[in-house]
Amino acid sequence: AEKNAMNQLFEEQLIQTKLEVQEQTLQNFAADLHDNIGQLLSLTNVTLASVNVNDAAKTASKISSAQELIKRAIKEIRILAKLHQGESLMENGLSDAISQEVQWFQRNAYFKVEFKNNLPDNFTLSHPYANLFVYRLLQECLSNIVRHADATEIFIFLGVKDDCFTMEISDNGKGFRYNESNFQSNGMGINNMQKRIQLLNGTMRIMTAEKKGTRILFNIPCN
Amino acid sequence: AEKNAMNQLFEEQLIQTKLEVQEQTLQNFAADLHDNIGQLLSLTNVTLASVNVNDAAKTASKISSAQELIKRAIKEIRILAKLHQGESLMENGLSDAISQEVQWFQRNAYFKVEFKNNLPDNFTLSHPYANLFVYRLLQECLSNIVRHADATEIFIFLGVKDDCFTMEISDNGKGFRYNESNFQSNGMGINNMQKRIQLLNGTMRIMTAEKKGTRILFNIPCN
Amino acid sequence: MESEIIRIALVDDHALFRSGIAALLKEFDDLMIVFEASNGKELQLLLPQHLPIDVVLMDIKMPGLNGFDTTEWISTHYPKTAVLALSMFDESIDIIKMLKAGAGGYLLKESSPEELYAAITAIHQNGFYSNELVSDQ
Ligand SMILES: Nc1ncnc2c1ncn2[C@@H]1O[C@H](COP(=O)(O)OP(=O)(O)OP(=O)(O)O)[C@@H](O)[C@H]1O
Ligand SMILES: Nc1ncnc2c1ncn2[C@@H]1O[C@H](COP(=O)(O)OP(=O)(O)OP(=O)(O)O)[C@@H](O)[C@H]1O
Ligand SMILES: [K+]
Ligand SMILES: [Mg+2]
Ligand SMILES: [Mg+2]
Ligand SMILES: [Mg+2]
Repeated sequence: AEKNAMNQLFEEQLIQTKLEVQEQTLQNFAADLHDNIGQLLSLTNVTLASVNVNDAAKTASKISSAQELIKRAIKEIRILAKLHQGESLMENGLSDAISQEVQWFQRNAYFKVEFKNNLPDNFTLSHPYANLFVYRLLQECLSNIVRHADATEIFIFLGVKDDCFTMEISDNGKGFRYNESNFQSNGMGINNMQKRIQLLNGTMRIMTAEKKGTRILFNIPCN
Repeated sequence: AEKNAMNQLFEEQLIQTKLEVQEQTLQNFAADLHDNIGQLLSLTNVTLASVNVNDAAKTASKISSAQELIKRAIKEIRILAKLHQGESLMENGLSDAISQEVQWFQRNAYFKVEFKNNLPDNFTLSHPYANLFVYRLLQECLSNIVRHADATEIFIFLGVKDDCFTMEISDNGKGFRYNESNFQSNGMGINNMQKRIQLLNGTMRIMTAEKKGTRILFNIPCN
Repeated sequence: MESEIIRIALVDDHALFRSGIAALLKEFDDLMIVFEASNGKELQLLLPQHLPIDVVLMDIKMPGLNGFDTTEWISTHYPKTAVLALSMFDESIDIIKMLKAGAGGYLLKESSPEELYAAITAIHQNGFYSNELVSDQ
């Protein structure tokens, strides 16, 4: 009976996690589209609008820069569409899924991102839900940094040590008041992270103080 | 206690519905992006590539058509980004949400779509989940038509009659074997629709036969 | 008045967009791009070193300090410097927030160089530039 209750908790969290992953994905998707591709196209338009057809030499060079911009936009659309095909997310393992997320995140160039991935290729956690949970942990941390931290630098580390999966995410932002045993928040992000980490028998440590940046350390037994 | 169980059923279905809506949305999003905006940009690129800068008159007209294409792509990106800001889906009521979905669907032009919307402006069902459920019913029906029906024409009707919300979705496709009291399917779509309709105390009638098209009628009490 | 050079700063986190616009503005003889910044914080460092700046072309969505807060900061500390918002966003709320923060005009990023030029000169001379986006608010 206890095992059953546990399973149900897992199932509930799984479907909630899936929802959150998608919500975040969709938000990122829409924002990226608007920010990146929209701006490339705007610039293309401005460039074309500036053409004076009586100046053949300049016209030629402007047209070729417009073409470069369009090619880049097409390429980004391809990447974007591929990146966000929900189901295939974990197809190539956790390490790949996270790398892709981080790579995309880096392109914004809002932040200096250092990413150190020491996971073996094709690494996956044995519990079938664990990989999605971990992916969501990362998403939540990145989203918190974007929305709350006012940071300029981010450090992400993945590795395995003593049969434990380790993930560390740090930023050099403004930090916040955090007290593990008694944390009140209007948001759900950190609460949900705690719940899922418990289900996986893992630990989450948040080290932060006002104006001192934030460092979050996850440990999850590999089996 | 019974009421509590009912509430829990609703909650479970709500979160499942949200997930499905998003999954569907994400898929449409990626496909549209690729098909629509990708094509506009390819066309722009071809147009620019064909420019001969020594022919000033033609250059001018080609540049202005390239600009038109780009402006359209930018406009679509704006719509797309706005359309998919998850939470705001139902902001302007059910009628608006469905109209947008149908409009978007129509643009693909794979089908001839007739859409008759007799709902009063700002119509919403009183049960807070009902609107999202209905939206998802529509999405599932459209997705089934796209994937299974081999249809060329679609008819969608929305209205209110005898204090009941009515939605009808028909296609002229190949139909299928359906038996309400004993329907076995590998898919979850129709099963889930049945569950949700029950929760809303509504009815769903599927009229279909092989080679005869499919017509689905929903009735949901307004309160 | 005629031959006066308008001194401009360009703030946008999208590097490619920024350099593209800078290149196009250089074609106008009476405009001078004095410096570029990739966000509001950078502008706060650079602006005092390059005074006077007549017009700042201001992006909205930027890391660190966004366009709203940066515009407010300029209005407070450098009231002689005008701000022209140059953004992807066409929503009322963004336009209103920028105008409230002290922007003298609001243009979408896909606007033509002629409109951009017209807006810059109008803002420099009159303190504001009105187009449909602004007058609809
Ligand atoms: N990296 C960070 N830097 C600074 N503050 C942070 C950081 N991460 C979290 N916080 C603070 O902790 C609060 C709680 O975070 P949490 O993720 O639980 O909620 P939220 O992000 O506000 O809302 P939600 O996650 O539900 O969208 C945040 O509102 C923010 O004040
Ligand atoms: N409009 C339609 N035209 C023809 N066949 C249909 C139509 N709608 C449903 N079907 C048939 O009924 C079956 C069951 O549909 P249902 O939506 O339950 O599952 P599915 O679409 O196959 O899978 P899922 O919805 O879980 O992705 C389909 O596989 C298809 O054979
Ligand atoms: K912007
Ligand atoms: Mg959060
Ligand atoms: Mg189906
Ligand atoms: Mg920006």
